[in-house]
Amino acid sequence: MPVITYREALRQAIDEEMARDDSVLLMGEEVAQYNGAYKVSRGLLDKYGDKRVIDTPITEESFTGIGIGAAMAGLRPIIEWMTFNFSFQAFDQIVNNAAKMRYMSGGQFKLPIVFRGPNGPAEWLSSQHSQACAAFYSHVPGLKVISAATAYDAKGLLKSAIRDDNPVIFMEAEFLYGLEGEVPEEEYLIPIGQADIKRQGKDLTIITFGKVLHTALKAAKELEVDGIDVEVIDLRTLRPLDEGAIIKSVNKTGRCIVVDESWPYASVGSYIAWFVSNRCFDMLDAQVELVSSEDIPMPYNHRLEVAAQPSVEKIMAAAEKVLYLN
Amino acid sequence: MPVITYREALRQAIDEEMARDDSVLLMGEEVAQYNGAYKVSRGLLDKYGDKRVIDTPITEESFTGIGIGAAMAGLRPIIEWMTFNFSFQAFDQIVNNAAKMRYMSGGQFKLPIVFRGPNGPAEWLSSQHSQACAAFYSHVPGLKVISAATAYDAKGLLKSAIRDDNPVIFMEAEFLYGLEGEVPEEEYLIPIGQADIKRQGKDLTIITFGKVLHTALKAAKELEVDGIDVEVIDLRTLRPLDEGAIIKSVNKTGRCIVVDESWPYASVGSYIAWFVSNRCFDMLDAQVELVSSEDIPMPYNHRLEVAAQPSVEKIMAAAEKVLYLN
Amino acid sequence: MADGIKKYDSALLCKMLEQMVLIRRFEEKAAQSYGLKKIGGFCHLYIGQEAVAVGAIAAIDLTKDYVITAYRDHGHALAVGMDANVIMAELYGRIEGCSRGKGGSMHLFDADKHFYGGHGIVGAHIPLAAGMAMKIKYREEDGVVLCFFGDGAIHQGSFHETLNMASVWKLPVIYICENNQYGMGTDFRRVSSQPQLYKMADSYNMPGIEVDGMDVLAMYDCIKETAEQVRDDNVPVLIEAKTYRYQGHSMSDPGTYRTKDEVASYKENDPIVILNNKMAAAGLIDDKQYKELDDKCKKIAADSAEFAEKSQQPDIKTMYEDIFA
Amino acid sequence: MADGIKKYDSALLCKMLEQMVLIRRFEEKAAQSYGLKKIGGFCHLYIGQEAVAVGAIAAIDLTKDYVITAYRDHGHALAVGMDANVIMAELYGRIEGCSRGKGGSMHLFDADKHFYGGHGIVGAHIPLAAGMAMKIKYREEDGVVLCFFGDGAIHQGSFHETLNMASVWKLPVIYICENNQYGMGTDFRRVSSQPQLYKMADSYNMPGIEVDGMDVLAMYDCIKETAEQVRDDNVPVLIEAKTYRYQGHSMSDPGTYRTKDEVASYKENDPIVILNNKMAAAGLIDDKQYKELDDKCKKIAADSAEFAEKSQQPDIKTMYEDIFA
Ligand SMILES: Cc1ncc(C[n+]2csc(CCOP(=O)(O)OP(=O)(O)O)c2C)c(N)n1
Ligand SMILES: Cc1ncc(C[n+]2csc(CCOP(=O)(O)OP(=O)(O)O)c2C)c(N)n1
Ligand SMILES: [Mg+2]
Ligand SMILES: [Mg+2]
Repeated sequence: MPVITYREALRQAIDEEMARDDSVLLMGEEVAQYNGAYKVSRGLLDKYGDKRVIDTPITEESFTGIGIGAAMAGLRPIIEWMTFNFSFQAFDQIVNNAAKMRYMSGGQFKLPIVFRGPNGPAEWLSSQHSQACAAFYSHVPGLKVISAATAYDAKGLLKSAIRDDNPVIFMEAEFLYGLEGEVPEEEYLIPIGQADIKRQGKDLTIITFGKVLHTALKAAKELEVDGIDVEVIDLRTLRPLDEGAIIKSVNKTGRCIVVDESWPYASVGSYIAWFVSNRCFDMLDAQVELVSSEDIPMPYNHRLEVAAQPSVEKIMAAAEKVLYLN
Repeated sequence: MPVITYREALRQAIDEEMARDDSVLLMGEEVAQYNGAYKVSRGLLDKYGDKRVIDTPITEESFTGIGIGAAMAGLRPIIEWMTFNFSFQAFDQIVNNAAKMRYMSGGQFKLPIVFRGPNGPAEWLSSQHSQACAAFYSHVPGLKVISAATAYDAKGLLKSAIRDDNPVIFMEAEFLYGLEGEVPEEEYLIPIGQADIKRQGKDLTIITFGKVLHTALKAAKELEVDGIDVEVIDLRTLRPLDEGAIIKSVNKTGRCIVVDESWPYASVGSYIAWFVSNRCFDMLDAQVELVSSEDIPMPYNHRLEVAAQPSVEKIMAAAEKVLYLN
Repeated sequence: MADGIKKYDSALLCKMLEQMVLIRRFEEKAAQSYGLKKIGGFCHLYIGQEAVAVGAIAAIDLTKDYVITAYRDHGHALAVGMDANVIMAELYGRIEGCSRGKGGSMHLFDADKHFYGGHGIVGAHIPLAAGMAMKIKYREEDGVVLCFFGDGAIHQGSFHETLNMASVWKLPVIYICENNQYGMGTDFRRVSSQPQLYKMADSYNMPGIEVDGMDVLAMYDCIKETAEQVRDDNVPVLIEAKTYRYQGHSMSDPGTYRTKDEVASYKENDPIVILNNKMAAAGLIDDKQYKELDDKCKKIAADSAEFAEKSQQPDIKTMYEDIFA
Repeated sequence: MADGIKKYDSALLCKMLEQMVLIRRFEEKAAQSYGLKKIGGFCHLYIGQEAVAVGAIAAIDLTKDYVITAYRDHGHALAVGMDANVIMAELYGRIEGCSRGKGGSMHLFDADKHFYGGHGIVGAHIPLAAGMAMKIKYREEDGVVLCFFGDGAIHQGSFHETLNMASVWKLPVIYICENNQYGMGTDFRRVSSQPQLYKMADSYNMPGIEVDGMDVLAMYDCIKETAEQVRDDNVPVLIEAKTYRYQGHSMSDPGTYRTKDEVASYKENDPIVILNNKMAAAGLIDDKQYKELDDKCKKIAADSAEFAEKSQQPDIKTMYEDIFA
């Protein structure tokens, strides 16, 4: 199988869907002539022209809203936010318009639109530019929310998101763009709403999503050295949640850690930690632990920003707790 | 003790603080000449003039930002959002500016500002006008978040919020404005960050906040008939959370229900339900249940919108579960 | 007076007159039902402003054109030809309402009739209109979008952001600011640095036009001409329609921030009376015919309330429907 | 040329020249340190635009006036008189940085010097400036606020919303759009329906002024005069300063969207060279003196890097500090 980057996987997904369906278009800051701030859209302007690959002014609120209107009218826009930090300027459009239009019209409209871009901290960017936004959007009924952690998942899920008739929040990460992985040549789709077991195990379930999946996998390897067999579930879709996959795994292992790079309070991670605590109450051998980012704005200093995020060490410490290792 | 409405309690709090400190001002849509869309600011324009009680255009993003700039420069603005539904237009200002300014300047600025208004569903308003916003703001470090459920708490907490040197989100509710309660004549403050036990009990802890406190109290009364002695904790402050009060109560009762009128996923309620599950793991006799609004946009039809929200029946059903009553 | 009117097709004139009367009678009925607590929540009446929606919408072709507006939307919904019954049923929150009882007064929609709502957040539908226009241009269709919004909404950031993009991208959209002079209790002059709202078009290199929104023929002419221009040149236009609402902002607003004299003086300039007088002067209608037309509209309004009353409450389980396609 | 310059105090001229040179040398050093990975993340250089911040800030009085800008803020920070050491230490993320290593390049602040940042979200500091001006007016002080922002930021809703309020409320704030002609890789003409940005002031009944942002004296004069007017009349003003950045948008941008010729042609119009030539023609500076000044600035820049290098990394526990007052 060809090995390509996560970035290239996204590009292929957009390219293939644009080729397949002429109602698909891409819109955002610097997506066209500049080939994307993170080069995800490289070559697409040349291939599809400026009618379908559109540079916008720096006006997240309204180009997001324009996308929503276009979707109501039958196009299938992909809206790139240069980063999710800037999506807050479009928050009202997402929460009040995209998420509710179908509902409040009694089902008259489809909203086939994808909002995508890098989410979560990168490096040396300080607090306004380093935020993990999963909680804000996952909280809202009417949205679907995806967080892809590998090139394979990125391509298959983005294609499904583009074909979906509902608003989909699609979270990438700056640090994932360069990550390589196997991606088949032939076309494939990954259904929205299905978690993936990235590692099988029987002693402990780690539930996670997005960039920190890779941190969790590293921790699982280290725990293996100690003879602990960890199952790692990559949620991939945060809304709708694959409840069955979660319950099945924890009922098997009896122990659970949730890893979420967001702030802890009112987060996806804490919801899942409660969900597990509730549904697997009789099967749990220990409390469910949550490994999140520290509950602070992100500092600029690199040591501090690393210390503020989930790490292998923090996951190990949580594992010690749920396995009663000290 | 005089009995006054929640609305009047808020008005007194603002009035007293404006009288006490000339850096306090009130700003928002219709707060001045119209006396407030919900009449919270009645009479304040007459008393303090249009320099301190300021009608704004319908531009939530920027009048919120103007308040933040004024706070950085030393004033103490109270920003009224006509409802919290409209605060989404100011989301970036709150999350990226108010919550982070002190941090990213290394502590150079104080941000003494209060953002207040009615939160959560009222009646017959459909989905864009009926949202409980606690989760969105509670998720964010750098903010304090308050939800007052009684006239007494509203006055004491709003006064503390106005005196606080940090950005405070202060959530009221349309249905609470008319609620009456005892409020002392002499001045008092309620410290931010302290939960209040609204009802003592030993069999079951219900943790809640805001308008649905009253639903919880009703449910507690009904459960009393069945011989179940319920403790009801009103969080009052959602951030910072009074962890001690929660743990103490659940360690005593061994059973817990969280009632939150927000959507369930990635909510304050689900965080607290996890927090209890985690910290009281060994003391819990049953899983922690969460009673939330349904995970749907709010419909307009009144029967449906009532059915979408927490109710005495839903709390009773949850109580049956955690008490193993069937 | 009688002269100018001759250039219009008399069926068109009758249609516009009837639509205006229907809007008024419909809303009077809705207000009654609101008083009886059959309708709840916000309910924003359009009475006084009828000429704006009716004249503008009569000038376009809804097989290819589109309409979108804010929460004060009963008038637009009737002007695009939605059935009074399904509108009233929606106000009652019933399952036969156009939005299945999920939207209510502020959220009327008819996708087939190209009526795209009915929106509750001030200014937030302004970008949607540009998106609809983008689809027209993308598909190389001949349509235009009419986007109605208030004098209060014009200060919203979305107005500025969107009009710039609409102009740069040459989108076929006509922005119609219904300047009824108040945003809730606020006289627009208190919150607008620019008293002539249409002049804001200059910032976007876009034509800005002022029109008398109490005169349905002026509205019709203005949009007719503008729409042609927009179809030909694919350039957006901003229109300020000067108008007035007779009632409070919503049913719960007593409207005491306006003097009785002010309201009375505008009522003298009533859009229905103006058109009726002109038509009467030209011999196109007489008192009896007007009475018939009015009775017809009253009956439609009364029937719609009856229809709504009889329509079922939505089943509880419907609240879980219509979230995802 | 020599004539016009005589009206200026020579100390002022020297100060402005030195500040411009310092900004340039400081940023060259920062770019070097960035190359060495001592600095990370975004780092937006101001080189080419020095005259804007220096001329404007020289024209105000920071004991009563205020300055705020976006993320391209090194120039403004130096122009308000912040110590190069604490700025460079901030870029290095060290504890002696002005923001204790929490803000970095984009978030320089000095509350005492009335420098209110250093903001990362395009357009989002525009309302903050009006809030600061509101405080001045509220306290009946004599100050003005200078708010700098880019040609990309002018399309943001916050611009429209805020300028309207600033005008209605007569707030003493001067909005300075630094039109360096690009927002990242986007030529402003591609995204602006109005090519003359200062004309957008009309929408707010506000004076709009265009000024040559490559000429520090033009900037100085413009702000001097405008600030006086603002102090007297308490009315906001919009200024468009035409300028150019020599480097890419940030350190990671190769800037290939501009031709070499274009960049070269602007460099011929270099703000430092212009002022130096004028001063030399008037006998206010000679080559040797300029060399001394330049060497001094180079040394300050070099010293600042050394200072930053020696400054401590913040202790991990400091990350929990500075959240609440
Ligand atoms: C963003 C937002 N802020 C506030 C409101 C509350 N609100 C509803 S209508 C209205 C006044 C709007 O005035 P205008 O735009 O002139 O329209 P009109 O009601 O006169 O038709 C306000 C403030 C809202 N719906 N949305
Ligand atoms: C709301 C928002 N959207 C996008 C960005 C990413 N971004 C940072 S700078 C920039 C370009 C700004 O251009 P301009 O305003 O002209 O300022 P300049 O960089 O030229 O000084 C963009 C798009 C951002 N920081 N904030
Ligand atoms: Mg109005
Ligand atoms: Mg620029």
